[in-house]
Amino acid sequence: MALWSEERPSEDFYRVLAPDGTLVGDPPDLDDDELRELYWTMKLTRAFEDKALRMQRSGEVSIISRCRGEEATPLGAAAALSPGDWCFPLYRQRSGLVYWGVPLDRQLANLMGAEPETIDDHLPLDDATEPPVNFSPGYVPLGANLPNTVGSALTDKLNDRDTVSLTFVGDGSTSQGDFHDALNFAGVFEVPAVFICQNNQWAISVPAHRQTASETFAEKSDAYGVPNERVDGNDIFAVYEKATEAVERARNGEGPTFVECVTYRIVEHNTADEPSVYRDEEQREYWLERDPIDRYEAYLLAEGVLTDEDIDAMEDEISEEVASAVAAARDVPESAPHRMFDNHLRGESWNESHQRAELERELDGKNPFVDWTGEGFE
Amino acid sequence: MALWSEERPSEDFYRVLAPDGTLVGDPPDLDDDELRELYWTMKLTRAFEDKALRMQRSGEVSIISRCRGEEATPLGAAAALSPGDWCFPLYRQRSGLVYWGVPLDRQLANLMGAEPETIDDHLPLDDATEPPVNFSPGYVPLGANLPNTVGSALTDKLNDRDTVSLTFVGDGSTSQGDFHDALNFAGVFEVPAVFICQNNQWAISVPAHRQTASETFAEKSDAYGVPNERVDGNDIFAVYEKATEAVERARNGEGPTFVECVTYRIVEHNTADEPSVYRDEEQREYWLERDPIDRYEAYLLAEGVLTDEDIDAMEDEISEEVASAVAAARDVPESAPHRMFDNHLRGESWNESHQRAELERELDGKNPFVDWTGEGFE
Amino acid sequence: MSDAQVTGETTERNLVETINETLAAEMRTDDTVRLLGYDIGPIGGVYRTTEGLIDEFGDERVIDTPLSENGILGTAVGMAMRGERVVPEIQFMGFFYPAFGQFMYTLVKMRERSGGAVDVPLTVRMVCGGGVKSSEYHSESTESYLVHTPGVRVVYPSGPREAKGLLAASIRHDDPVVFMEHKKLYRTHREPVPDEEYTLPLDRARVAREGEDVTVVTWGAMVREAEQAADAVDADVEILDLRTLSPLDIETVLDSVKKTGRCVVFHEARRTLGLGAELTAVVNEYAFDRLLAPVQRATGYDVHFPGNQIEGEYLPDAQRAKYAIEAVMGYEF
Amino acid sequence: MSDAQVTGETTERNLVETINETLAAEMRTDDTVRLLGYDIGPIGGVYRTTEGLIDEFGDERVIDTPLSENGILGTAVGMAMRGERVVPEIQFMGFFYPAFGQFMYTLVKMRERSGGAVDVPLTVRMVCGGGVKSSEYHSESTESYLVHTPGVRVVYPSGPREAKGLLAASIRHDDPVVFMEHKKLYRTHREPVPDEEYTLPLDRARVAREGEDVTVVTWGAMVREAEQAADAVDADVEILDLRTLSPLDIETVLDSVKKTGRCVVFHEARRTLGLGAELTAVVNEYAFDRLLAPVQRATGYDVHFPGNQIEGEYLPDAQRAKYAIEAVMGYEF
Ligand SMILES: Cc1ncc(C[n+]2csc(CCOP(=O)(O)OP(=O)(O)O)c2C)c(N)n1
Ligand SMILES: Cc1ncc(C[n+]2csc(CCOP(=O)(O)OP(=O)(O)O)c2C)c(N)n1
Ligand SMILES: [Mg+2]
Ligand SMILES: [Mg+2]
Repeated sequence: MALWSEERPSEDFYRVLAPDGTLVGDPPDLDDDELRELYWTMKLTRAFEDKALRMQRSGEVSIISRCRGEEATPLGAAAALSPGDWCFPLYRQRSGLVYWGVPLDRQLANLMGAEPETIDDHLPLDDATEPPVNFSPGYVPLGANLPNTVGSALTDKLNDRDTVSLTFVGDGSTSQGDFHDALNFAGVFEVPAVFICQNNQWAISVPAHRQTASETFAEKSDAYGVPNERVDGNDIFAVYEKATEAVERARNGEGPTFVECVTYRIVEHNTADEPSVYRDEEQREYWLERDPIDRYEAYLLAEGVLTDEDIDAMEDEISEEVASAVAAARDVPESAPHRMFDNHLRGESWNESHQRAELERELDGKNPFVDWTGEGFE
Repeated sequence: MALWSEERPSEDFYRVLAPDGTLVGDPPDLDDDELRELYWTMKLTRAFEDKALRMQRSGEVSIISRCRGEEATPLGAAAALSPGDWCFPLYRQRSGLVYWGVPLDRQLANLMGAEPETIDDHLPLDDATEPPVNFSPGYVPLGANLPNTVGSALTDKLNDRDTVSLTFVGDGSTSQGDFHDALNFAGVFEVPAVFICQNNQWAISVPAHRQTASETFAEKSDAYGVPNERVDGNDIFAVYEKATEAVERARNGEGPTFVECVTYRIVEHNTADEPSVYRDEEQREYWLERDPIDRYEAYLLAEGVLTDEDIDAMEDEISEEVASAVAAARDVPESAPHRMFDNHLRGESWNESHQRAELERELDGKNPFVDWTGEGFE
Repeated sequence: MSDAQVTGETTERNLVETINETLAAEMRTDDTVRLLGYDIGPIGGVYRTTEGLIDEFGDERVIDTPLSENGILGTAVGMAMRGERVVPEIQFMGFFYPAFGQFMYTLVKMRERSGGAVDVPLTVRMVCGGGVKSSEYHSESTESYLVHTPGVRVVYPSGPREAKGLLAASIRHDDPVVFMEHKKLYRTHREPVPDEEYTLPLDRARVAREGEDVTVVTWGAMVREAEQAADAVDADVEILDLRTLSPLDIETVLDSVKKTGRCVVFHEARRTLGLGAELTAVVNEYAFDRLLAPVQRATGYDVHFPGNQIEGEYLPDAQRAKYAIEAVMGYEF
Repeated sequence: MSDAQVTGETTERNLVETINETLAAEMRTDDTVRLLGYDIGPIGGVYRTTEGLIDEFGDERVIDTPLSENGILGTAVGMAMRGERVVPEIQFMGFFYPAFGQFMYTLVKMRERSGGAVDVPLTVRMVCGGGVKSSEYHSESTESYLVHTPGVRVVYPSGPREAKGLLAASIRHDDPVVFMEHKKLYRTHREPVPDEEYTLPLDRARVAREGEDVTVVTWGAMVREAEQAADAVDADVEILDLRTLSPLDIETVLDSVKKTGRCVVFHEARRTLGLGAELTAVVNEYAFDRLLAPVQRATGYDVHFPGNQIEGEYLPDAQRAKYAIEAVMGYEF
């Protein structure tokens, strides 16, 4: 059976924390609480996604893509933002969402296939739960988020606001035309945007060396006059630092930055995928040794920011937090069928109200095709 | 009234023939006949397009985009090809078509709005008139030619043929997603393709510095691992030489090349355009001094390859050739309306034959809407 | 104005002038209105619809972009998500297709997939239609691709007077709108346009002419052709100018057809899955027993838009409308 | 085979196996058949339709590409222009839209604008359809965008047996074809598929069941739902499996409706400008005086494909078809 060969990307990139947790550069200026929060966020994200995976296996969740082993990239990037900024995530950036408090129960209800209106009804956001950073809905069509992010950033620039817009792109998605449009517009209009390339080296079954003949993803942004950085994406400090610099540049009116974060998709693309079919799973070993949580934990333990007891306590808290999110999400009732009509156009057109009535009749066991005059059903 | 500022591109590019016609590098290895043919082609192209412009003014041609002042770029590029190669032109590469003998009368009939089937009927290609290089139909939707060229080149590669596919892209059209797709696929599959960027610095009214923040267009191909060159696009020798190198690389299995040719659109975008509305037409002076024909003529005269008498004689011949093309194109009858149905799908569907019959009835002054049974009109 | 109720002064205007002045007026009253597109700045649009606007509003309100339709729509959606009332321009409908990704994924879908949390209050101006001896790509009428798509209003004025009220309403509306401008209408026709500002509803057809015998449903440049046909035919024709193609004003269509018992749909687009198909289906479904004849479709043919020598034979006109009207008038069971 | 005439051995097959084996068979007999797409090589397709093909034919025949639908179609068209019978895959119809530029400008138009000089003999495999609890983008049926477009055949098998003959015919045909594969059919249904090779016509509907009272026009995954409805309803139902959506086999549709006098169109796509609109219009135009009831459309609703909790209520099924059949059977003037 054919397997893809892998080409290991150059590790000639910005790194602060070596895979064994020792410092090879200057750590960012974060206090112990902040350091612990980053750790907590990665652990919580992993626990949450593992739970969602199990719920998928048991049929409660239809599909999930985990960011396991990649948690440092979206987290370090999102943590560089400030309240009021904008973030445009895809589906593999959960640690970033978790950091800013996008409620886990709402996330899980979404994974369970609930309509957004149903989630809003049963798990409404309020002043306490509304995340301080603005998150767009997650994007599934690859690349579509990128030009929207540019538009968001351009809006702030034109209105003389110092808000920053940050978004993500997978290695595979750099091949989309939207990537080209977004980077090009960003360069021309010098918008306050930050693009994080989460290069996990696989797009489902297609390896990065089949996506592009360029040596790195980072250098792609040269083509648009957009400066770039390339960092160890499994090193929370490296990601955080370069993302922070990029965010600051944007906030200071110095335009966009593109940051390639080199990581690895150590797990399945999503729960419908089985990677051993197309790649040599022994490669995982190499990357498991570079796990972002492990190395960070080693560092925090060595520095005395955390103790083993702290970790045990955290794990208990995390279990509880996940369990309560699961309980809350399970409490969300199945979405009502008529939700499918919601939030298309304002007002109710003839067509919409007629089709709503048809659906209602059908659900009532009545024939929906007997309005012969267009005047409605009696 | 707002006018665009212009940013003159760096002239730090490959040049052989200075604007005054003196050599600043090594001329290509071409004999006198070949040198004269290049000259002839540029002159003929210019005369032909000027005639078409006049025919547009008098209503015979609906619209034309001239390559005046840019003739050296498509010509130098196309001349680098060999019989059997493939060329995918747009609408501003006429000198390349003229070089390979794409018949002027057919080109003009096309500008006069004739359907391709009508042209084939009345000015058929035969063994004598079929150009030795394969030309695709000209592309109007910007960028669409680029991925098709990659597919063409990939086909040759997969079939172990040493055919080369060459295409063009305007400065403006590099902003299309198709550009990204094509360069990316070309790099990944290392196809035998040559991309000529005809950077005439304007896309209708939009200047090149509004298309991209990269310093040059050439460097864009780095993002795809595709090597590039940047040349004086008004210097027939420079274009020819770098295009020839690129074609040879492709033919030798060394993959694609991207060549930026820096030129200037000294005239209107097309006959519906008036550039003085949006740009300072005094800039033209600078570029008129860099005209590709003038400098080449100066060189040929100085080298004794041409005399003034030769030029006079050529101009007479050119007038005649244009006149006879005009006459032949005018002899092509108006296209028959039913041509609009030709060459969609093979066979004739119910719908197509019914609509053909409707049109025929309408043209006969009969009501086309009285077939109430679908069994046809009696 | 709810249709013919605007009073006061009027000025003769063509469509280009009307679009230009309406854009200017909206930009004066609302700072979040920004125009985005290529060739809209110093050149003032290839049809001069944005002429002078960059002088008045500057290049942060009238923004020339790189040459990418998808980039324009994608950026515009991002701006709209942040509350700007962006008015992106698609220079020709035939060049809209590279932007179909952004159109489908964000423009028409953002509000629905965000459960109503994120609005996209933009208005895409799209130049369409044939009959001016342009090239095939510059002449298309492919509104079906838009109308089959939920989540976007499709507005199509038949002349300057309608355009003024519909464009103002579109820009002020919080739903995304595609606003179609038929290039043949740009300069060929002048009519009195009320000077005062007004909006028109974005979901109501206009009864352009009342009649008892047959309903002609049409829009855009075909409305005036329908009027000529109505003048020339021996029948009392009711003409509906749809104005908004999505959502359809089915009520007005059904009311009219139930009254007349006969219907012709008359449009420039290709026939197969042109909007005539939907209108025929709706009439069939809800007014079947009132129909005295089959609905007929006088349309373009199912071909790629032809070269300019024969576009006249492709395009529907008053004569083709007249044939269809005569056909349904002459039909006997 | 012209329909039911293939004899000889058969083997039970599902749709995935049939597609896989038919691709392999065509690749064995014609070296110019190459597959292009992402996730078609070592992984063998996300639905395993290309499983094993890279092992047999190598990576110059089964070509994994960068992740761009527009790049795939654009490259495939260039290959087809040079005579290769390329079979590009679009992993999900909901991700086809970024490729709409290449689709419109080159795939469907190259032959026409070259006056017949340049052919594009490719077959785009497009995975479509809902009902497997996937996400909204993975469940769309938007064939209307294809069918409104001239210059391309749209083929849509209802099961393995049809798929084998239609796919072979599509690949061998010199017109560009979009070949739609409904993912719900991939594994849910097995049926005997003839072992010998055969092709089916690319412009003829199949009479899936004969009946006298009412014609149900349908295709794809809805054919089997229609059969269940026919079994459950108190009427003699004729079922037409369209098989090719463009060009439409209007003759077969009209013959059937003229015989039965009643018609239901039954499809998964949204209603407005779904193919039901066109079929209703055609029946109205050419069989009006034979109709005993209005044509009814049992379809999806005019919304974006909903989340998977409620897709079951969106999607038409045997019950919805049955209602429509009962409605037209019960109609009285
Ligand atoms: C336009 C589009 N095409 C195809 C898909 C199907 N798809 C979903 S994820 C994926 C791979 C994405 O790879 P990459 O960009 O590297 O992101 P990753 O999943 O590795 O984070 C594909 C092909 C899609 N969602 N959108
Ligand atoms: C997809 C697409 N969008 C828009 C147009 C309209 N258009 C025709 S030429 C042109 C400018 C092209 O500029 P450039 O690529 O620099 O080529 P040039 O005309 O300067 O040779 C535009 C916008 C088109 N033909 N295709
Ligand atoms: Mg990836
Ligand atoms: Mg240009």
